[in-house]
Amino acid sequence: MHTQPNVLQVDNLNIAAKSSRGALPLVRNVNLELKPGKVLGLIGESGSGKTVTSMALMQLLSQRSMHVQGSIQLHGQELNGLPAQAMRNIRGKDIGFIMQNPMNAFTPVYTIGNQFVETIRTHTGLGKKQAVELAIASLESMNLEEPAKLMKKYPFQLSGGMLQRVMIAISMSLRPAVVIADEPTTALDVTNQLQVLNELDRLRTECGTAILLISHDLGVISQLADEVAVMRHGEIVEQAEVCELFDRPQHEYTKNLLQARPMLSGNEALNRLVI
Amino acid sequence: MARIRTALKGKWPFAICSGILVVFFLVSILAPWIAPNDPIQVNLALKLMPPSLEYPLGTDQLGRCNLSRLLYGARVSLGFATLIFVASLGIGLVVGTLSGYRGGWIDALLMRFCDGVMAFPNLVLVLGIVGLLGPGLWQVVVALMMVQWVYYARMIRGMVVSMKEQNFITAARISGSSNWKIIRRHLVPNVLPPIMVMGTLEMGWAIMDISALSFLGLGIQPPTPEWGAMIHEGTSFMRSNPELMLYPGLMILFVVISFNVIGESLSEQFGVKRRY
Amino acid sequence: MTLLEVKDITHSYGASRSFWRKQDVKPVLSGISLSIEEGTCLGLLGSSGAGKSTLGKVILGLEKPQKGQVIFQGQDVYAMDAKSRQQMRRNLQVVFQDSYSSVNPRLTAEKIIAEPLENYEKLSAGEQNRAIASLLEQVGLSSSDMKKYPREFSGGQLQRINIARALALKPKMIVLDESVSSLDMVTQTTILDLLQDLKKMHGLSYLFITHDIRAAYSISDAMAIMHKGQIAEVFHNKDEVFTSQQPAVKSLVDSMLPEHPRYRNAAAPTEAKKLFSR
Amino acid sequence: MKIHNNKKNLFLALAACAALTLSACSDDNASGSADAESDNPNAITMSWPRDIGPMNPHVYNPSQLITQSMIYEPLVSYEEGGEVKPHLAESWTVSEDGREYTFKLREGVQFTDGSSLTSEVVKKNFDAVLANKNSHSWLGVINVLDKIEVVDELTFKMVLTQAYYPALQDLAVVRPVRMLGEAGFPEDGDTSKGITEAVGTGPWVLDEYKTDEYAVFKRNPDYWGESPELEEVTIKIIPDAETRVLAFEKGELDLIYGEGVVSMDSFNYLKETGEYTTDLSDPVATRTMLVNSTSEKLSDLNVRLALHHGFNKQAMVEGITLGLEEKADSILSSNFPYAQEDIEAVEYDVEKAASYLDEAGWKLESGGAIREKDGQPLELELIYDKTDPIQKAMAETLQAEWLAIGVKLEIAGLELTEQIERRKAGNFDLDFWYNYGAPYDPHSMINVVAEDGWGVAEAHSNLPMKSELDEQVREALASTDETKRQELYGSILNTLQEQSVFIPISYMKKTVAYQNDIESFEFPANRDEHPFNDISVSE
Amino acid sequence: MVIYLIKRLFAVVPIILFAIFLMFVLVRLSPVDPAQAYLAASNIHPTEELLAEKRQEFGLDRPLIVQYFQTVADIVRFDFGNSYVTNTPVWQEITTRLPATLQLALSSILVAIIVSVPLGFLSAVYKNSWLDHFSRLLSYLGASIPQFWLGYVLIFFFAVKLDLFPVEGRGTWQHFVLPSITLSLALIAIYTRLLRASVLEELEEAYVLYGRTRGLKEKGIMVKHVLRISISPMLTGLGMNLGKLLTGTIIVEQVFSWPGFGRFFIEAIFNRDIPVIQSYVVLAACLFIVCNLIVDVIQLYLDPRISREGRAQF
Repeated sequence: MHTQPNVLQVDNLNIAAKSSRGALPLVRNVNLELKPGKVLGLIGESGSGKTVTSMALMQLLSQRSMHVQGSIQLHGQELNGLPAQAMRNIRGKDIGFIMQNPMNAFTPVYTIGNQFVETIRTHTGLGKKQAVELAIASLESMNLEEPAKLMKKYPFQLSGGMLQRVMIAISMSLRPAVVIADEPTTALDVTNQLQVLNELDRLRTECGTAILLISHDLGVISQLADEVAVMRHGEIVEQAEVCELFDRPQHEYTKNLLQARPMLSGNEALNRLVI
Repeated sequence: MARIRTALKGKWPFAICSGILVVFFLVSILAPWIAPNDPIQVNLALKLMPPSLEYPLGTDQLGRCNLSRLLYGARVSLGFATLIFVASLGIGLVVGTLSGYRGGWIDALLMRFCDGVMAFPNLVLVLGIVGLLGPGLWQVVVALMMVQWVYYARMIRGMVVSMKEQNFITAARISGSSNWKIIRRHLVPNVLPPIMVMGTLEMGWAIMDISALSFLGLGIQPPTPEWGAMIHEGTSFMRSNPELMLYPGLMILFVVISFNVIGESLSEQFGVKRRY
Repeated sequence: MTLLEVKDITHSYGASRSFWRKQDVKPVLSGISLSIEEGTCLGLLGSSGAGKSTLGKVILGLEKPQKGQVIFQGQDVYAMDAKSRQQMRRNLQVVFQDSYSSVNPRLTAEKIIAEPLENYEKLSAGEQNRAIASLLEQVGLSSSDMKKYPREFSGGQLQRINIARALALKPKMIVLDESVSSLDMVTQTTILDLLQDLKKMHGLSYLFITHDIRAAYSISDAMAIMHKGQIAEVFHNKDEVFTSQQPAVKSLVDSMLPEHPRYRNAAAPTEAKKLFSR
Repeated sequence: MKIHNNKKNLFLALAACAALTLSACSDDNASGSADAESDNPNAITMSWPRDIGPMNPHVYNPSQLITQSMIYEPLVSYEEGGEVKPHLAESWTVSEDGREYTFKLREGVQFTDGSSLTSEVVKKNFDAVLANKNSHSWLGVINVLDKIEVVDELTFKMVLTQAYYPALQDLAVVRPVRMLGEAGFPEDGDTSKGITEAVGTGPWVLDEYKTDEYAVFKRNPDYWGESPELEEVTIKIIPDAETRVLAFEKGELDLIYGEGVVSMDSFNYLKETGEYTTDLSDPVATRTMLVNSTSEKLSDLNVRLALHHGFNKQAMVEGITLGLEEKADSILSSNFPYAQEDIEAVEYDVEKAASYLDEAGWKLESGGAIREKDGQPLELELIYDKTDPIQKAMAETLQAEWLAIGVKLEIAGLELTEQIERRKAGNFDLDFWYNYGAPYDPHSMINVVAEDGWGVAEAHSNLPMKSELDEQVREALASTDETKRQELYGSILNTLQEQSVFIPISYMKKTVAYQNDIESFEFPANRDEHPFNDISVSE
Repeated sequence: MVIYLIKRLFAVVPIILFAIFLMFVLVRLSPVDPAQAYLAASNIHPTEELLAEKRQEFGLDRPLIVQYFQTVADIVRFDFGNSYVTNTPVWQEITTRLPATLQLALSSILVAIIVSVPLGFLSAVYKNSWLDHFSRLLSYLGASIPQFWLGYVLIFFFAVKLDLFPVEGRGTWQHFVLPSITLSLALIAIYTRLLRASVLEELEEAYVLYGRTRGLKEKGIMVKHVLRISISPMLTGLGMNLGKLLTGTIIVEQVFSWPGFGRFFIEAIFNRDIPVIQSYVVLAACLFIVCNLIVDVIQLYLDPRISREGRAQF
């Protein structure tokens, strides 16, 4: 169907904040490629420009305060500078987004079902009933129990892990080509993290969705990413296949990062034992 | 101070309004020295004179110097608003801190009392108090104070309770600090700035309230010049000498706007949410 | 020698006196017993809501448990008079998770560290100054940082100041309540290293409260796993954590993220799902 | 969680509530407004500061004199110059000892419900008043009234306990001795708790009334006397003086009438525009300063005289009242009976004032502004009604004027009730005081000079000739001899003037302003009567 | 939700009891002797016997605690005593005058809401636009212009000079215009500012961003999501500002000759008409509580979180 193997291609992305003292560069010369069904991990410490990049991909940076230059192509369609209306149709439908803090991401005064259906009906011509059915099916596929009941709940009645899976279900329901997951596990309890990552994994295997996984946690990256880009001070300092990167880091910063992770004393046997 | 300086950056309304307020405060302190005439000196021969060198803003219906009355009026308005603010903040601080820090039955008792007072729309209670104690400026001041402190106490208590849960208070306890030291060193300095910001906004209202009560004849006693009372007296001259109504009106407008603008910018700066 | 002993602690919140509904009294801690030897670190692990932090508070003498005893240096923390408790505080300090909320934003680093010194050691201005400078150096900051305010420090630096404050009175034990959890990886590691060094240098004991098995593993001598207000299992040999069949421990271990893509965790542990689903 | 099901209903319910409240409002509004632009060309609209009250002829607040006088009529009426003329009573005779008055009622007088005025009804009215004697003790005739005897259907006898010459004048007042019809009395005949119906014999009938908004009066078609030209009078309740003027300017009002109903400045403004007619009445009463002779500093006649001489009355009255009041030299203006021509005015003379004070021992230290005696400063307190702008302005002026002669005046604005309380308790140095005006004066004024309980006699009690004065007053009130009375009044008024225990300030006048289509406006002789009977409107 | 409401309703009882208690204490603290005040207000010359008689009639000779319970019992039966001035039951005076006051208050609130909701909302959404500057200017002015001043100026220009509206009184809808404007300007200032602030705050919330990433229409996000949540603090303000509104009505009633209860109240203050003062304040407290209860109910509808967390502290 697609002649181009890359679902999302980012070339030479430059982002600068407008300020009274001129443009303040936040992100410089970023190139990224997302292939169908693959996960690209974007790692870096806070403030390195990961989130700004993701916002630029969604075209959600305010033009009044930000300069975005470069090319962002989805299936060959240029997104940068696309009219607001057209971009809105792409958001949610072709590019899904999973936010960092599920507890705040939902509008607190509407039920899950309301927000789910609202999203579906914005992008499809489905009637209310069909939309509800689709939403329930979607929740079910996320291994969420009693989806019909869940639909009637308010966000504050659910745990972070549940909400995060609801969010994945919403993204998944419209079968997007790309999902951007911005620190999807950071706000979650340890015991929920793996589960959420596994749901994301299913999303890409079952729907062939390409995932941009943004995280500062090497554990998350090593669990899910196929390829990793390391970001620092707004630049990508290194990009490689995941095992390659972990085994043979090239950049000094990557090496530091890898050394810093708490290891089970480098105990190979223990590591194997764990899994 | 540093914060105030950064707050000032690029905010000319804030700067102008602070300037206005500084001028008004100076005027109210220096009124006896800078006022050209005695504000209560009646001279019927000179009634309703146009501006002249001796009377820069002319004279009122009793031949008193308008400018001098306006300057002294600043004294009353700002002075009493400040007094109300300081006194009610003081009471509120003691009660709020005690209540929030000690908790238990003291807290319950004090807060139920506050709830009770807050069950009245505050200005109505002021009117009730004035009505029963008898009209008069001091009654108004006492009534406004009695009603205001409750809000400060309530707010301070809320802040103390939430701050008490913060780690730095726990850390101070673990560091062996006494309760008194914790209150003095950690709680009060952190509680006060946002409350002061609220206070700036309240000052504006207090000035409006005092003048409204004076208009209703419940506040100031003549011949003390007060802006609200001056407006009231000036209404009879609406057509022939509109300035008698205009000048004090503008004074109130300037001062209250200044308080509001400053309060607003400061509360943005400090992230203080307005009560209402 | 046993420095701290916790005996059969039971505690609950929400003993609501509400007139309208009798709230279920939810036990936060039930029947907890633990002990920490002098000069060792006990890692206290558990998922959120397991009751770790409450236990920390109970141990610190901040929250009187409804049942049980906390015995520190042979004395019952909740049975001593105000004076002895004041003395006990010298030897039992704390470092919290959020470094920013742990310091008064209106005080300089110097004043923050000086607080315990003022309360216990009547030092001259010069001596106090020197003591603070040396503490700052011990935690890897310089004495030029004394006059700075909290907002001028990064989270990691501020956590060092918190550690310096905890160290100021040369305590026997420090409770580290998720002290490194909110820091980024690189900083986390350096702080953990610093804590290891200090422990050796001063013969300190730690109660290291965390949800991160790796971090606990790297610093602890022994580990205890908490689950729903109870101690699931205590490991004196920390390697045994990974082979334990205790369901709560197992689920915690099973949900670990790999440290290298080679060790990818294949499936969500069903045990964990059962245990933690609400 | 039933939020989902209930919330729509809840919102609907709230909306319904709001709608109901609003529609209730608009229903209310539909029922007509009273505007000056009434369809009836022979109607006028006037304003009054307060609600007209329950229209009970026998009680005071909150009933308003002006509207009580429209509905209820007296036995005798008070006319220009103090003359008492027949009204409901056609004629009367007084017994030799002055204790029995026999009245003959006018024939054919009907109440608005069709019943006739008879001696029985008159007696019923008097009995109702006497049942609450306490409330009416201020009125001299009530204190001496023994009983009413019905002689025949139209003749009755009023018996007094002692001779009291102003009895007829007192019967002319608006309340409480005006006649309510039989139908208005409650079952027990005691009207103090309210009447059942406002039935009078007057030229006006209350047609429509809305508390605090307006009252519409229609001409009484069956009036026994000369019918008014006007067909309808609307009285709008407007408490604020400035709003009143604005409404008049706009044409919503045809007439502003009364005492102190507009500020002096606004009155002058209206006068100067030339678009309206304005007028002033003869003096209705005297604005006076009551000097408390029992106060230590004021017990000295020299100090009182110094104060009297020490301010420019003319300038003050003209300045503050803009000439709407007239400088007063005597406590009784010349349009009242027994007013004396030969009262000597106390002129403005600062030097004289200073020398009086020196004589009294109040000396000015060099460099000081306030006189002192035995180390005590000459400080006095003037109390005034804080709601009265004229009292306030005068107080402020006096403060400045007397400072020039070395007297420090503290002024204290009080509520009226507090002012009266302090006056009665003698707890003041100086106080504003007014006499009562027609038809109460001059007898009411001299009565309070002698009679305790009003604060005036008490304030005068330190006068050396106080007992003599009291005796003269008693004699004057009981005297049936006209020339004797004239003499006594002269002596009393002269003593008061010489002793300066009253400092007359100004003669107060009623003001009126009306649109130019109103013709033939005349001030009523009785201070409290309404002016509507004579008004006519040009086409 | 029903439980929450019942709970709130019951919580009102002790507050009202306390309110009555407070007024009771104030009356006893007042330097004025009610008997004296009564006679003065009725124009009756006070003698010692009369005073004693009145004191007995008012029950002032009984023990304080008995007097208090008597007061509570009376008020519960809507018996507020008789006005000293008019000698009619205060309750009757209230029922004849309060509707006018409530109409005025209600119409002002309506005007305020109709103006301030769009104004506050749009000025937050288009922050720093000319509309925003205008609304901020308006809110500063509105909060700083004395109502009595504004009232006269409006009458002078719009009623007398331009002849657009009547000067005073009540009757037609035109009568509502000037008083409502006078009264609502301050409210508009407060609400516009409150709404603007809370909308700005909400715009920073993650759910706005999440809505956008889902491709929802901007208008939908703003109105359906942001406005609904932001309106809640404004409603709190609405409840809290009832006091300002009531004092405002007193002034406006005075200036525009509006036949309401506030005017009567001010007269009562000057006449020391204690039963009227007392009942006005207690009644205002009840009104205030009821309004806040209504606000709570609306908020409960707007924000289901509240029934769980209890009422948010202001």
